[in-house]
Amino acid sequence: MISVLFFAELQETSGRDKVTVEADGVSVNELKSRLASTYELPHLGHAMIAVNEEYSQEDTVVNSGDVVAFIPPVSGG
Amino acid sequence: MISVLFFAELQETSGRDKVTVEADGVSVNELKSRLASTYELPHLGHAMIAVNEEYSQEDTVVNSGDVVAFIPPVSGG
Amino acid sequence: MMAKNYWITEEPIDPGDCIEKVVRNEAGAVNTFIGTVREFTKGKRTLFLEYQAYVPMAEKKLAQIGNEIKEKWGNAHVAIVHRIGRLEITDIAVAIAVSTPHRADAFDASRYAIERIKEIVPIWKKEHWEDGTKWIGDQQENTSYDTRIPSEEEMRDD
Amino acid sequence: MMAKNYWITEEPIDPGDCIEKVVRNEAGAVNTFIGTVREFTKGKRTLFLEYQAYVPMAEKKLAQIGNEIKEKWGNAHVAIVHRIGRLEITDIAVAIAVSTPHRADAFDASRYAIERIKEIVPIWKKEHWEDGTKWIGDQQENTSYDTRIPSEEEMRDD
Repeated sequence: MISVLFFAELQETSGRDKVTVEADGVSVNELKSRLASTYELPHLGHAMIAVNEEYSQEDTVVNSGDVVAFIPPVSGG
Repeated sequence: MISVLFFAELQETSGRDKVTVEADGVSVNELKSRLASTYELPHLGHAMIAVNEEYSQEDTVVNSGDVVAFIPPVSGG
Repeated sequence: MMAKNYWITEEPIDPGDCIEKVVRNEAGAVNTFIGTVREFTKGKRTLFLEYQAYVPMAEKKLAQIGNEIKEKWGNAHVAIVHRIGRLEITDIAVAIAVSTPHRADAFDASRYAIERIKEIVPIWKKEHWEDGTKWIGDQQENTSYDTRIPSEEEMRDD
Repeated sequence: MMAKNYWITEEPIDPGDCIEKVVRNEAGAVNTFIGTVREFTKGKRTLFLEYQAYVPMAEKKLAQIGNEIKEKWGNAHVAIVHRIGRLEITDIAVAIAVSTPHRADAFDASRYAIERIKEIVPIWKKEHWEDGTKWIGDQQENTSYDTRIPSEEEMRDD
């Protein structure tokens, strides 16, 4: 089971801050495609991805127990 | 009567923070020469001069009632 | 006051908390940058802001910025705090303090810190105006995600 | 807290006093520069410092610097305080706060302020070391006036 976190407008659009996905050994990119259709998140493609609190590449493989966060363009400061 | 203020090492060397000079209509430069010999202040030449709290030129004429301050190179901050 | 030098808070920020953490015998200079909530941006009035963070990762990224500064400027101490939640006009959103032996480095490192925060730290700002709200999408405030109906232009901007 | 924005004090400085004076609705950025007493300068240990000012003129010159900043950067608010008397290691000697709508100006104006203070404000620093004391003669700390016996080199430096 992979935990997935949404923030900012992704959180508002999906209506969720956290979802779980039954998957193991999938690429971040696959996971993204699956979530984009499930939750109707047209902006998901603009988000960066963090795996276990570190920025990752689209081809990173995530396993059960990992925490994947979708990071829309940041606007702190 | 002109009031003259000394600061920092000028104050320590002269042993005075303020002196008065009986003069009227003298240039700052004349005043400086007179004070340099009276109080043995070899560094007076390096000081800038303020008349009534504004930086002045050496040829500025000062009158009775004016306050002349000798400003050694500053080192605040 | 928090024991750590890089933290996210829901409470009002006292810049003095950051300053105290970096003042030390070897430092002669402390530069502090404070970002506050501005009422007008490009002529549009902000009512208030809402900040959200991915807290544990944001604190890690703030610490990473501190480490980058130490690599670049050597003898620097850094403390950074960012507030989240609802912030009113003039409230402090972020405070950075950098101490160095000499002043040029303190200025440069502090500037570096705020630019890096706007690039890599997972914190988001939602503008609340009289006529709507918007999650701001990048530091230039050119891109944004309208939470109501995006205009065609905005969609192209994405 | 003083009512004025430019002042000399004999009391410990709280940078928050300067910051509060410049925070306002139109500003999104506040840069604060704090100068503290450093223990070592070029390998020599300072025990403590003594600052002296020509107080009324110093306050006027600080205000002049604030006006110069407003001319150069437009929408800027400035507050500056300088402490005099005996200061221990890590004590704050000077605090500057500048608020502007955008951050680049706040950094530049704050930097300008500290450089100008070192040029034009009648304040002097006396170093107290283990082996003597010296009124420091300029901001580069190259020139100084030994209160004991000046070396030949020091006299040439004058």
